[in-house]
Amino acid sequence: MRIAVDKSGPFTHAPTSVSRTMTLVLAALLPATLYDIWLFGWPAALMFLVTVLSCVGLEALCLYLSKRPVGPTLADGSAVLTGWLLAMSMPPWAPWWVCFVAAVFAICLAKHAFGGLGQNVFNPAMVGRIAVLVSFPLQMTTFVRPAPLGSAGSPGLIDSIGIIFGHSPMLDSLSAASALGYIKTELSRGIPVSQSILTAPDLTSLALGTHAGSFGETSAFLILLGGLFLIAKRVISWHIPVAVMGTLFLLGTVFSAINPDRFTPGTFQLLSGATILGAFFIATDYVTSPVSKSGQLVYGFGIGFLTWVIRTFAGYPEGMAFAVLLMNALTPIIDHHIRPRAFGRTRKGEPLPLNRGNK
Amino acid sequence: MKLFPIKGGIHPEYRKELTSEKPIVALPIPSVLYLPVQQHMGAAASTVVKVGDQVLKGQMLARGQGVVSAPVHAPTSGTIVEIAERTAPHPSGLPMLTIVLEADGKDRWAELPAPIADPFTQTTQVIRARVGESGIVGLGGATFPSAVKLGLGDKNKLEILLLNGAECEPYLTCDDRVMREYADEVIDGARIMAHALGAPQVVIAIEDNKPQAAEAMRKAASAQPNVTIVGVPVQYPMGAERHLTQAVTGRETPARKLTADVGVVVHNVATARAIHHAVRFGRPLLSRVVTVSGHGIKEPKNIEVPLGTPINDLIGFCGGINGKIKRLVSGGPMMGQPIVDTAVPVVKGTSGVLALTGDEVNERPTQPCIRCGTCVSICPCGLVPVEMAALIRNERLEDAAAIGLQDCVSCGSCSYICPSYVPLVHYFNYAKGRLNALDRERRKSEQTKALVEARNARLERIAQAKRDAAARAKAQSQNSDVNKADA
Amino acid sequence: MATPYKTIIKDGLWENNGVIAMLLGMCPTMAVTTSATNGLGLGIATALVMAASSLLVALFRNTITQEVRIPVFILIIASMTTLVDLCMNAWMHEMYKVLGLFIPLIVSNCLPLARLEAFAAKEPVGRSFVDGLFMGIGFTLALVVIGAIRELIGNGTIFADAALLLGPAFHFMELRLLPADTGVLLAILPPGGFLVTGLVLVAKRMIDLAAGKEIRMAGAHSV
Amino acid sequence: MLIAVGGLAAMGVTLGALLGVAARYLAVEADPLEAELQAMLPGSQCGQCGFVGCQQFAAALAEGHASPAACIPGGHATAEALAKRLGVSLDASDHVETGPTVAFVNEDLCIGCLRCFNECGTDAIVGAAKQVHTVIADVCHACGKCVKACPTEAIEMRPVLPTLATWHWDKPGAHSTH
Amino acid sequence: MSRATWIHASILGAFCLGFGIVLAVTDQQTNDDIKQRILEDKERSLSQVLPTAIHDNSPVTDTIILKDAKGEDVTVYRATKGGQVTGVAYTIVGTGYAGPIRLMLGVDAEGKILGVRVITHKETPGLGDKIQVDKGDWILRFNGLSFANTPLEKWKVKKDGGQFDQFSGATITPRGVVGAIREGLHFFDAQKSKMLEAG
Repeated sequence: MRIAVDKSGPFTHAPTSVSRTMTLVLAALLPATLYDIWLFGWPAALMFLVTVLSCVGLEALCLYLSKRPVGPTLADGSAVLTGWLLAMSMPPWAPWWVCFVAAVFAICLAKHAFGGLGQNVFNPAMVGRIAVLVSFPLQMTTFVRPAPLGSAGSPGLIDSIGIIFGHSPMLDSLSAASALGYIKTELSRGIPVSQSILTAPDLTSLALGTHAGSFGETSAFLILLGGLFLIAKRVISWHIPVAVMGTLFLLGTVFSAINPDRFTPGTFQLLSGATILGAFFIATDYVTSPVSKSGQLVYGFGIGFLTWVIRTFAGYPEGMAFAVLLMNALTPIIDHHIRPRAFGRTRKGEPLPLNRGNK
Repeated sequence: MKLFPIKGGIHPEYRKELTSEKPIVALPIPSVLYLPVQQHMGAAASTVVKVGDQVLKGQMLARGQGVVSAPVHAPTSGTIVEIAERTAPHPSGLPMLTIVLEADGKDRWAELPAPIADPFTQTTQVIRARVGESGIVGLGGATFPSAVKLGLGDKNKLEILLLNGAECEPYLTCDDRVMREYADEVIDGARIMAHALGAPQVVIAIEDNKPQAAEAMRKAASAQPNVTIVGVPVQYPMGAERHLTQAVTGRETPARKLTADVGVVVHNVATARAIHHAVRFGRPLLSRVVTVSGHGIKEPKNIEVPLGTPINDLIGFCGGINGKIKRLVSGGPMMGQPIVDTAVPVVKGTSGVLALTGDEVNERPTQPCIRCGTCVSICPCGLVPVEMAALIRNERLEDAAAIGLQDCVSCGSCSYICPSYVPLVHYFNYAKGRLNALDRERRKSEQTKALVEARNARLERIAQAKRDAAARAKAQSQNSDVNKADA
Repeated sequence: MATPYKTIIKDGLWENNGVIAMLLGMCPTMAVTTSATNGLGLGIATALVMAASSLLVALFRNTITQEVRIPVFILIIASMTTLVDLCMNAWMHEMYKVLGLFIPLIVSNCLPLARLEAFAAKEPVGRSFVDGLFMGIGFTLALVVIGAIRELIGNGTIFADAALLLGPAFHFMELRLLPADTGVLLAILPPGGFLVTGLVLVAKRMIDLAAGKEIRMAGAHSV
Repeated sequence: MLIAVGGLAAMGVTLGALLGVAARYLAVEADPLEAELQAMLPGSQCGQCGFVGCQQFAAALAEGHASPAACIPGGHATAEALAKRLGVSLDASDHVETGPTVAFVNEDLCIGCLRCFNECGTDAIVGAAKQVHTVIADVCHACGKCVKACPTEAIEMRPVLPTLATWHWDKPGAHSTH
Repeated sequence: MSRATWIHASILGAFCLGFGIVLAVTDQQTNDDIKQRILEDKERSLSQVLPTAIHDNSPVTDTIILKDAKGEDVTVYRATKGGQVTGVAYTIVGTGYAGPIRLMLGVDAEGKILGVRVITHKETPGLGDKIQVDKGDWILRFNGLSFANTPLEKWKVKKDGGQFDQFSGATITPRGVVGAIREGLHFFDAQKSKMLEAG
């Protein structure tokens, strides 16, 4: 019997796959998402659907245009995940066209213009978010107070269609600033942080989401659980989340101790502005983060540092998305300069001296 | 004994239960044996018999050539019927000079070298010579001539002979069975080797998933104070020489050095047994234990197989192929090689024959890499497979080499774990081969240049000589003219 | 040696277009293309400078020695730019108010220098003038296209304020195609310049590909 | 105003003079790149690159008029070295991978005329007048000059087949089956 | 120096001289026009906050320099009619979301606002830039207001308890503008006598 040989070993393979990884991430996001939809009612559900479906539809379109197999590639779940994360970063009642434009930037520009899955330099969801944040600052900074499904303030399905698809202006009375936005506004009119933080949502409220904010910001606790689930399932490692949150917490705590009137405390930094979503789900995006563990620590530190700098000193109150994109740009450089130490070699790549660890 | 962690690695599905409880059975001598002249690393052996010769069991058929080589012996008595190029047990399917021996069924022994009565009073040279003439090579799969490796004590001060009983490859149980059933022989062989190497201590490392083997070995070694049995964690590729050394001693072998440079020599347990036979009984290496396994084999077995037995016979002995198989592999599923033709023989390095079904192989089309970095975190050599593969895909082989391609031991962990099913190791194998080819080309180009220069210089010398001769002739004729005029 | 006029014109407008084929002069391209009108204005100014400097260089091409040619070229471009700057300021003040900031940028635009080196220094006066002029017009076209796209996406208008640049007779050019305040602002912010320029490059390649041409990869020199 | 104009003119004169001096003293003699490239070539003057000889090919390379992959006897290794020195990337399509070849003498046709013997730059052909010639495969660098020189078409270039020592895995995806 | 060197020097020198002269001549020719244009520009922008009807002078040239509350120099442009000061205009600076907002404030002799215009700002396009007159009429609502007809405590945005609308999505920009105008009126009150002194 002669057998054709087309492949060298190994001749066994772990039962892993890209779609399995993506499914696990989606599963980790599910509780937080359901909670958020409950919290913000029908409009939020519609916003979520529009965003995810736009991403999937555009992915199919891009695949079709680039003459690649549509079905199998869609099945990897990456478009759903991008759409999902994008929705998590939007205000809960964002109009449909904002969601759609964000999806265009995320899928067509950030992902497919670079060559599709695995080729993109920047995190597609964050590119989408930044593009609409910069383009439609009004819509992207109008947050509503939570009004759980069934409560008095929660609009019905028909009204919700009007809110998301129509031009019904959102009632100003419903809108509120996000916690970080509030602090920043107050600071700009001369009210010190130490004072405004008393009127800002407290930590429990931040953790449970009983305040205005983006989709992924208002379910910090469930997002954290999802993130821990991913670490337990070894889908992500602890390096990036810990580096991001550790840096942010440390900077917040140290500077708040130095000048509590100017800087917000570390705990506040951690729980506000979708820090946890960013640390566990956004910054850990495989494609756009470094591959080595030590590189991931540097990358996470960079995100934490930049987030803090942007939140504290720059024009936008939330800085995570910008920080992620900036560090995405550095990922190839980090990967180039920070490699694991090869067996039998020094960090510089020279063979180890002979008597090291010997005798 | 204190153990040290090794970096990375994977936990594949081992599936050793298929054969781990199957005692070693001897294969009846096949009617025809095919003995390639190169079953080891190094130079091919040169045949010392001719077609038509009657040979006896244990008689040398081909002699080792040079320092790194090994002879080939007749596994049974019979007639040499052919010496020709036949398909080699190699993934290329290219031919190799093969001695074909038709067994006479009598299995008559040749006159063997006298047993070395007390090897511990003999010099290293005596033992090495015996091991060398017995054709013993590393039976773990690397097939490096053992005699050469036993000489490492000459230059290095060795402390430990590390006997590799890790057997970290899935499916394979041949070493496990050898340790369980021939523990005394293994321990004796190990002690002889330690003596030859001048290593005061013998450590036998066995992965924790083989408790019976460890127990058997411990019992056999109980009387030997300098022999220690250690259980090492189940972690592929624990059995890789450098990694096992690090796990047991904490010593990291520098790149481009040998474990001997850190005072450790690693040999396989089956090699130790073969050395025991060679030294104590003068028997050359004629057979080895092979695990025939996989869900594609009807009755998986551990078999003591005469070298040169066609794989067909082996499969037949195990009841044949069961259903549809996806891959036929020689060795383990991680580092083994595909079998191109079932007519190829079992050779010294064949530790297993695996018939794997589609479910076991779990092969899927390659998807785009998502840079998940798993290959980086599991690489036991600390390399960045994802980047090396990307460079190789773009034919940037030198750049891939610059970031450690040659440090890769082809353990297969990265390919195994990749969620996108990128054939990473295949890329590395391609690149290593291609770089070697380029190196040959470069040497040839240099050689060509030297030859061209030499030739030009020679032609120039000839031309110069001609010119000189012509000038001389002219001068002479002028002289003679003058002379004539004078006259 | 003399290149046919037809080739010169085709090169300038499309084949070898300064922006979308040679990727030269990216700095002014990014800076001024927030609207079609701005693109048009700077384009015209650049075309004037290029035509005049090409003419002058071709005129003196046999006088200028190799060693000092670069300083002389730069001197000529700088002088022409200053001339245009002064004249515009004095006599086309409305246009100057829109473009004033960008006109000195023409000096640092590497497209004029590139054409002087590559063309005007070697070819006769007439051809050099046409080359400079059409390279300039090609530059203008590219800027107008990029500007129009950015303006349309970002602001919903095309040629807004064209009358300020060209005179009241050109009010008809000012179109509003989308309702106010619905534009994707990103397009008129700096990143939008890169994105839209990239898309225009893609479009050119796709057109060339569709026409069965071989795609040449331009070395990206940008100033 | 006069001062400005005068200053500009004076600056022009000074800088012009400086450039003139610099042009004299900093002049680069010949192109050192060309010599360096030529040193990398096999030097067998086989002409398969389309140029008269290795020196001309090196000159063309230095000016960017030739592909580094054009040197057939040099093979892929030389092509890569040249490309690296020139700072260009070696496009896979530049190099038509015909695989290595070696000259082979058909002994039935060889008349022992010595013409190929005289052509061979590396002395890879052995033979004497009226004797059948043979090629030492290891030394042959596949320049093909002997094929042209042979009056009886007794020499042909044959592909070098892989052996167990030289075989290696193909690039993944290069062929669907082996 | 060799002959060649002199040739290079003279070529470059000649070009420098030639173009230097050309530029000098052009500069001469355009100088007056340019000055005139710049004057016109300033007049036009001042005319938005000092209507031409209320003056017969050129406010651009009729300036005095006064010190504001922080002790910094402020150039005050004065509109006069028949020798009487009918209005003044000066630059005020407010703190916006993304940096200072510079505005030109025109006030008549009674302290009533004639007009306010933004000169420069860095506010978010599409959000804070509604203070520009070409992006919305928000800035026009200050016309005619003064401390006399609007009590001091009402000079705030609604959110802070005042009477001025913020526009949706932006509070900080209007707050900065309102604050700047309030300070500007204080400045007028403080320096009224000096401003209205007949020139």
